[in-house]
Amino acid sequence: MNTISETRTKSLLYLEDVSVSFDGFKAINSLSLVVEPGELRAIIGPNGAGKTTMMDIITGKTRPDTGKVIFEDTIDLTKKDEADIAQLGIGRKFQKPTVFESHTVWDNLELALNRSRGVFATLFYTLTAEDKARIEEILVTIRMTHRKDEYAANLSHGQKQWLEIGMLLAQEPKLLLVDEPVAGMTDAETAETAVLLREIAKTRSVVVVEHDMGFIRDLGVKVTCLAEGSVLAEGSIDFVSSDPKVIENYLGR
Amino acid sequence: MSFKAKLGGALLAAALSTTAFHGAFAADDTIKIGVLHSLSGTMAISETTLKDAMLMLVEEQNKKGGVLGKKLEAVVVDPASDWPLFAEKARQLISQDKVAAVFGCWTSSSRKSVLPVFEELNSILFYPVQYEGEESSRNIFYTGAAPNQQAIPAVDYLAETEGVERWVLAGTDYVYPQTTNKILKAYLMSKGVAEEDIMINYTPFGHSDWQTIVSDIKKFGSAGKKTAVVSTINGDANVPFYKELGNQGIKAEDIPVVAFSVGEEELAGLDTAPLVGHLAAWNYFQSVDAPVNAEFIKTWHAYTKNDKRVTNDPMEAAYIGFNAWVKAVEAAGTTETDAVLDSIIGVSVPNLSGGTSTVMPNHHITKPVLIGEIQADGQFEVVQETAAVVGDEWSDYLPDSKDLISDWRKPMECGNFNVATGKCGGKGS
Amino acid sequence: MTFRIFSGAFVAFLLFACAAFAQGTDPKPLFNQLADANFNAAEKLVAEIAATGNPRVVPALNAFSEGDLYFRKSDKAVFAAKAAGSQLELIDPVTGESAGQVAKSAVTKIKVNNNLRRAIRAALGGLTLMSPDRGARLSAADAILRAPSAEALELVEAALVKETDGEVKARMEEARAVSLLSSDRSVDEKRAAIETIAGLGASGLGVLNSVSGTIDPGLKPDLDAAIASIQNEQQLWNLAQNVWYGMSLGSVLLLAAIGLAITFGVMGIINMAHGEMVMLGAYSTFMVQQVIRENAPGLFDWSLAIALPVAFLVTGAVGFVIERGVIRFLYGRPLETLLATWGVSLILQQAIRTIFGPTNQEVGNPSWMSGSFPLGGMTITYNRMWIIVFSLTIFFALLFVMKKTAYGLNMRAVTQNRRMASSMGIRTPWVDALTFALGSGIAGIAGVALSQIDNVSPNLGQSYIIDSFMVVVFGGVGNLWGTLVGALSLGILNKFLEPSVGAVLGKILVLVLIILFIQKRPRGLFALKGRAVEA
Amino acid sequence: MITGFILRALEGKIVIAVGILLAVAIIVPALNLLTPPDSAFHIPTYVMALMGKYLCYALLALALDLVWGYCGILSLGHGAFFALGGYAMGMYLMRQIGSRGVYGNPDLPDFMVFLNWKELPWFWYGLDMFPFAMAMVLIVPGLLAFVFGWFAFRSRVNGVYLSIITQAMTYALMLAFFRNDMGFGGNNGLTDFKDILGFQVQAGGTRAVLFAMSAFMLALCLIVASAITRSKFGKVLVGVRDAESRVRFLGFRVENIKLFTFVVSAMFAGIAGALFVPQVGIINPGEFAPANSIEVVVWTAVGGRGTLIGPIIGAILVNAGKSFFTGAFPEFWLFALGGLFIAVTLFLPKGIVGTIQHGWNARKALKAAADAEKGRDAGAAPTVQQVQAAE
Repeated sequence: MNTISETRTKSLLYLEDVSVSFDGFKAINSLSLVVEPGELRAIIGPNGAGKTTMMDIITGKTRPDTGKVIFEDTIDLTKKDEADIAQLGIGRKFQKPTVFESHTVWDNLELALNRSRGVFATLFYTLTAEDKARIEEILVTIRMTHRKDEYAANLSHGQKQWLEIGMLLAQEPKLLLVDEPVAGMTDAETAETAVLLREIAKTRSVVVVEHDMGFIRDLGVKVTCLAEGSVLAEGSIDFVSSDPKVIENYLGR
Repeated sequence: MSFKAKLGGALLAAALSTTAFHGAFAADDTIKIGVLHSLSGTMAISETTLKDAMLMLVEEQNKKGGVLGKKLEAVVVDPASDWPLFAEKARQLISQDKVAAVFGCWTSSSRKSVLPVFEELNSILFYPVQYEGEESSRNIFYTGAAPNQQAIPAVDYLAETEGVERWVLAGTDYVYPQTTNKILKAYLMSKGVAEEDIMINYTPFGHSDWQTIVSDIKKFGSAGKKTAVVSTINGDANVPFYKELGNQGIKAEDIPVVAFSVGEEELAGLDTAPLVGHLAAWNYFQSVDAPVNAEFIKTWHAYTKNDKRVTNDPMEAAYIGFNAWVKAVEAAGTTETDAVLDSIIGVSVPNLSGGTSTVMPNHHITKPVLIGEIQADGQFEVVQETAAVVGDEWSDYLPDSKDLISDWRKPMECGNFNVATGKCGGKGS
Repeated sequence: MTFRIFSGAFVAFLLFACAAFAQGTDPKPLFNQLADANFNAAEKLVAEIAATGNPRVVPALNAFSEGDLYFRKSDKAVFAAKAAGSQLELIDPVTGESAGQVAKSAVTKIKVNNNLRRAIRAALGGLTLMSPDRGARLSAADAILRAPSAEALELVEAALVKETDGEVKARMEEARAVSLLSSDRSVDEKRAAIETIAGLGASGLGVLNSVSGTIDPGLKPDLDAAIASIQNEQQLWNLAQNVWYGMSLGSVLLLAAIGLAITFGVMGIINMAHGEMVMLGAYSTFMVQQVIRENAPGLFDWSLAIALPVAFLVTGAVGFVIERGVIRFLYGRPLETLLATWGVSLILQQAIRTIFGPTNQEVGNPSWMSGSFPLGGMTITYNRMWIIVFSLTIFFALLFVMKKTAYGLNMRAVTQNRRMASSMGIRTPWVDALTFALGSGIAGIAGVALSQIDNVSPNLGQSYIIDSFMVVVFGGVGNLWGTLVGALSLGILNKFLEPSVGAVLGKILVLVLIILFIQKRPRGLFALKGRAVEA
Repeated sequence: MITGFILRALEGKIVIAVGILLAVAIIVPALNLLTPPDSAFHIPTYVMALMGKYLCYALLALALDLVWGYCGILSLGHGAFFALGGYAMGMYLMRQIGSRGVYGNPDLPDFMVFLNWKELPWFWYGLDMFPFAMAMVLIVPGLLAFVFGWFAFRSRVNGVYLSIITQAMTYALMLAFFRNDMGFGGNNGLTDFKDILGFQVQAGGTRAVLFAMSAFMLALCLIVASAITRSKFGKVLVGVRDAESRVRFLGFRVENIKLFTFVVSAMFAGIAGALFVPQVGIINPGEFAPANSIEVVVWTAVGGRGTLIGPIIGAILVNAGKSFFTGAFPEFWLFALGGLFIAVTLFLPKGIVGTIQHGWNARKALKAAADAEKGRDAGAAPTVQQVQAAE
C-alpha cells in the first residue's frame, strides 16, 4: 500500500485493482499497473491475457466494472470518453493498422495534428506555415516524405503501421499506447521500428504490447507480463523470461 | 457553358415529351381521353379494374362508331399510387396528350392532388368513387356516392328494419371515414340516439390484427340493445376484419355490419359463408336484376376473357360518367371543355340498376341507393332499394357546410354558395 | 323516420298468439304464400309455420335460412332446392320428397334478410327443443339463449322435464333463466334466475342489461350486483385476453420475422425481399388450394399441410436463385444488399401482379382453422391458436437445426469466420446459398400461415417488412432467442397500449419505444458483448 | 475565413455544375415564358414543372449524399425531413388561402372546418408569415435531426441499426401524419394552394420563379456541401466513414461531427421539400413512406455516392426514367426500377459518376506514378493541392 501511494504522486498513468468481465468471463482481473513519465514499457502475455482490453480501458473504449484509472495523478479516466482521453494526451495505435485509406499520407497527418478539433474550427481550418512545417517534420521522422501524396490505401502493411505511428506523433501525446507495432513487418522494418519507438520515448511515455520477444529485447526496457487479466511478473526482460510462472503460461507454450 | 446547359435542357425536354409528339400527330382523326388510375403500388388492387373498365367502354363506344364521327383513343398512364405523381400525370395528359377529358382517381388524396391542375388547365375529370363530399369543382364530376347516397340510407335501413339502437362506427383513420362518421353521428343524434350508444373507433391503414377491436364490439353489443357496426374500413383491412368477425362467431343476426367500402371485388378474396347477412350499401351490385346489367356483365366477361371477373359500384359510376360525357359531347357538337360543361348538366343516361341517372348542377348525379346482404357465393342480395337520390356535396349535418350549395349553371356558377350570407365562397370575401 | 323495434320477443309473441288455432294446420299452403310475401309478411308466415308444431318443416326452414328456398315461376309453388349439376333439385318443404329437377331459370329464389333469419332461428328453437337429436336440442337451447322471450319459457320448462342429458339440461336451465326474466313470474323465481345468469359470464350481460330498465324495483339490487360481478370477472379476463391477443400478435410478428432472423440476423444481409418471400408462400398456398379445389375437394382440410412443403420448396428455390444470382457478390457490403434486395422485391411484386392480377386471391380456411371456443370469459379463435402453436414449432425446429446439426454448425462457422471455415474444408458458397434458401423457405411457410389471417395480394409482403426488421433489431441481431422474446414482447406491448390509446397511436408509440430502446441498448435486447463485437 | 471556406468549394467539377444549374435557372424559364408555344425552343410548362420536381429530388439526394456518401450514415428516413420541410411550406400556403377557402373561414383551413375544429392549433401559429415559415422549413427538420441524432450518435447507434431506426422514425411520422387528429389534414394532406407571397401559385411567372429558385437553391446547397466536404472537417467526415474509432482516438468528438452533418443534411432536405410542395401542389403523409426514402438512397447510389455531383445526376436520371416508363410502359416500371437497383449494386457499385471518376483517377495516378518514377529525386511529385484538385 505504502509503495503505491508513493509512486502515485509521480506517475503518469496509474491503474489500481481494475476488473472487467464480459458475459461472466473476466477479461481483466484486479489489474494494477503504474507507468511513469518518460517511461518506455513493454507488455507481453499470451492471447486472451487482457492486453488489448487493458488498452481499451485506458483509452475509454471499455468501462471497467471496478477499480481506478488515474492519469497525471489527478484525472480519473473512467469518467471520460475516447475523445476526451485523446485530447488529454493519450494516443493509441491499434493492433491492425488503422489509417484513413481514402486520404493521402499528408491528409492523414494533417487530421491527426494536435489542433482544435471542434466542428467549426475544422470547417474553417486553413493550413498554416507552422502546421506545414510540423507535418513535414513528422514525415521525416517516419521516413515517408517521398510518399506524402500517396493514398494511404496504396501503402504496404509496414508503411501503414508507420503512418499510424506518425499520426500519433502529430497528436503530440504524453502517453502512447502501441499495440503490436511490428506484426507483419520484415526483420529490417522491425529493427527500424524499435529505433523509432526509442526515439519517440525520449519525449514521452510509451507502452508497447508485443509478442515478438526479439523486438522486446531490442527495446531493452522494463517488461510486464500479463496472464488471465492480471500481472504475472514485472521487471527486465531477462528477469521476466526466467520467471517459472511466465514460462509455464506463455513462453513455454 | 450556357450553350451546353441549353442543349442539355432541350435534350431533356425532348426526351420527356416524346409521348407528346406522338400524340400531336394522331390528334386529328381521334378524340383522346385520359385514364388516370394507379397500376402499381398500394392502390393498384382497386384501380386496375377501373382502367380495364374504361378501356372496355372506349372499345364498345368505338364499335358504335365513336363520338362525333371520330374514334376514341384512351391514353393510359400510371400514377403509381403516388399522389404528387397524379398531379404530374394529369398535367401530362391535359397539356401534352391533349385529352378531351380524364377518367380517374380513386382516393380523395389523388383527387385533391389533381384538382388544381384541372382547374388551371380547364379540363374535365370524372371521378367514379364514393367519397366524403365537402367539395365541388367546376371541372370535376363526382359520379360515385356522396355520404347521403350511401351512409345515411344504410343507417336508416338498419334502424327501421333491424331495430338497431346502438352503433359502432368503425373506420380506417383517414378523411373519408372521419367525415362520414361525423355526419352519421350528427344524423343519429338528431334522431334521438344517445351519445353513449355510439362508439367510434379508428384503425391504421392495412390494419390486420382485429382481435381487440372485434372483442370490444362484442362487449359494446352486450348492453342489451340491438347493436350494429357501420364500417368505413378501407379496402385492404377488410379481409382480416371479416375473418376475425367470422371466427369470433359474430353473426349478422346478432351484430350486423354494414360497410361502405366493401364490394364484390373486396369479397373476392374471402370465404363469405360465415359472413352471410352482413350488409353493404352501394348504388349498384353485380346481382342487380336488370337487362342492362346482364348485358354489361356479359360484355365485361367477354372483354376480360374471364367469366369470374366481378363488376362493382365504381365500375357503374365510371360507366355513367363515360356515357354522360359522350352524350354531352354529342349535344355540344365539340369536346371543348366549356361547351361540354354547359351541355352536360341535366344529361340523363341509363344506369346499371335499371333506372336513369342525371347529372345535376352540383356536378353530382342522381342514383338509387341499394342495401345488399352478403351471400355465400360472394355476391350481394339487394334487400332494399330507394328511389333515386341526388348527391349532396355539402352535408346538411355538418354545421359549417349546411348553408352551402353548389350550382355550376350560369349565372350562379358557384361551387360553394352560402345561402345564409348570399355569397359565393372561395372567390374572396 | 321512426325506429320500429323488431325483436325476438315480438316474433315469439306472434308464434304463440297463433298457436291456439294453428295447431295441426297443414303448413304447405303457408309455405306457398311465401312466394308473394315481402319481408314483414314472410316473418309472420314463418311464425305461423312454426306454430303448426309440425317437426317436418324444420329442414325447409333451415333451407330458407340458408337462402335455399325457391318458388316455381309457373305455379308459385314453394320448394326447398339443392344444386344438382347445372340444374336444381326441388324438394317438397313439408314431405321432404323430391319434386324433380328444373332449370335455374324456372324458379325464383325467395329472399331472406337478417330479420327473417332471426325469426327462423327463434322458430326453430321452439320446434327442436324436444328433438331426439342431442345436437339439435342443444342448438335449440342456444337459440333461445340468444333470443330470450317470456313465451319460450313454457316450452323450455316442458322440455326440461324430459331432458336427461346433463349438458343439454344445463343449457336449457340457462335458457329458462333468461326467458324467465322477461316473463311475469314471481320475484323469487326471478332472483334465482338472475343468479343463474350471473354464472353465465359475459354472454349473460346483455340479458341483464336489457331488463335493467323494466325490472321489479325490489330485484334491482340483485340485478346490479349480478351485473357488477360479471363486470368484475370480465376485468380479470380482460387482462388474460390482452395477454392472449398480445401473444397472438407476437406469434404473427415472430412468423414474419423468423426467416429474417436468419437472412439478416445470421447472414447480415439486409433482406428487403423478405416480405416478398412471405408473399410467395401465401401464393403457393393459394395455388395448392386451387389444385385441390379442382381435383380433390375432399383433401381441402389437408391443404395447409400440403402447402407447407410446397411453399418451403418454392420460396427456398427462389431464395437460392437470388443468393447465387445477386447476393453472393455483395458479402461484406451489407448496406448494398439492401439496395439489391429491394430491387428484387420490386420485381417479385410486379411479377406476381402481372401473373395473378393485383386483386386479393381467396385462400380458404380449413375447418379446423375456423371458429372459436370459449375459455372462461374469453373467446379463443382456432386460427390464432394454431398460428401460435405453429410459430413456436417453427422456432424450436429452427433452433434445433442451428444448434444441434452439423449443417447448423457449418452455417455458424461460415457466418462467423468465412476464411477460417473455408480453410477447414467447408464449402462456404454452398453453405451461404443453403442458408439463404433456408431463411427464404421459412419465410415461405410463414406465408402459408399468414394467408389464413391476412389478404393474399401482391402487397402482402410490404405490410410485414418493417415490422419484421423492428423485431429482429429489437431482439438483437444474430440471436434467435432475441427474435422470439422481441416478437412476443412487442405483440403484448401493442395489445396493452391499444385499448387505452387506440390502434393508430399504439403503433406509433411502439415504434417510438423501439427507437428509444435502441438508444439504451444499441445492439438490441440480447446483444453479444465483448471485444469481438467491435472487430 | 468564410471566403476561404467558400472559395475552397469552387473546384472544377463543382464550378461547371453550378454554372449549368444557374444557366438552367435562367434559360428554362425564359424559354418557357418568352418563346411562343409553337416555337422549336419552347419548353412547355408541363416539362418545366417536371424538371423543377427533379431538381428538388436532386437536392434531396445531395442531402443524403452528405450523410451517406461522406459520413457513412445510411439514413432510411430522409424522406421525413423532406416531408417536414414540405409541410412547413404547405402550412404557409394553406394560411395564405385565408377566407378564399370553400367555407370562407378566414383562420381555419377547410379540412379543419369540416371536421369541426374550433380554433387553430398552436403549431399553426405564425406560419402565415413567410419569413417565419421559411425559418420553420429549416428549423423543424433540423430540430428533428438534432434530437434524433443527439440520442442516436451519443449512444453510438450505427450501421444497420441506425438505418433501421431512421426507417422506424419516418414510418412513425407517416402514421402520425395520417391521423386526422394531428391537425395536418390527415391522408388528404394539404392542397389547393392559392398563392405564395401574393403571387398566384399556378401562374406562369410564379412557376418560372419557383423553378429558378429550385435550380438556384440546388446550386447554393451544392456549393455549401462542397465547401464542407473539402474542408478539414470534410476530411474528418470521410475519416468517420472509413475508420470511426481512429477518428475518436485522435480526439475528435465523432458524435458532434455526425450530428452537425446530419442536421445540415436534414435542412437541405427540408429546403428541397419546401420547394417541391408549391410546384407539385400537394403535400401529404405519403411522402413519409419508408419506400420513398429508400428510393432516394437508390438515386444516390445510381449517381455515385460521395461525389456530390453523382446524386444530382442519379436523381434526375431515375426520375426522368420514372416519368417515361409510367407513361409509356406502365406495367414495366417496377421491373425497370428493380432491375436498375440490382444492376447498379452489382456492376456499378461506385455509381455512374463514381465509376467515371475512378477510371479517370486511376489513369492519372498511373501517369503521376510514371512521372514520379522519372524524377523522384528532383521532387517532381505533384503538390498536395494539385492532388486535391484532382479528387
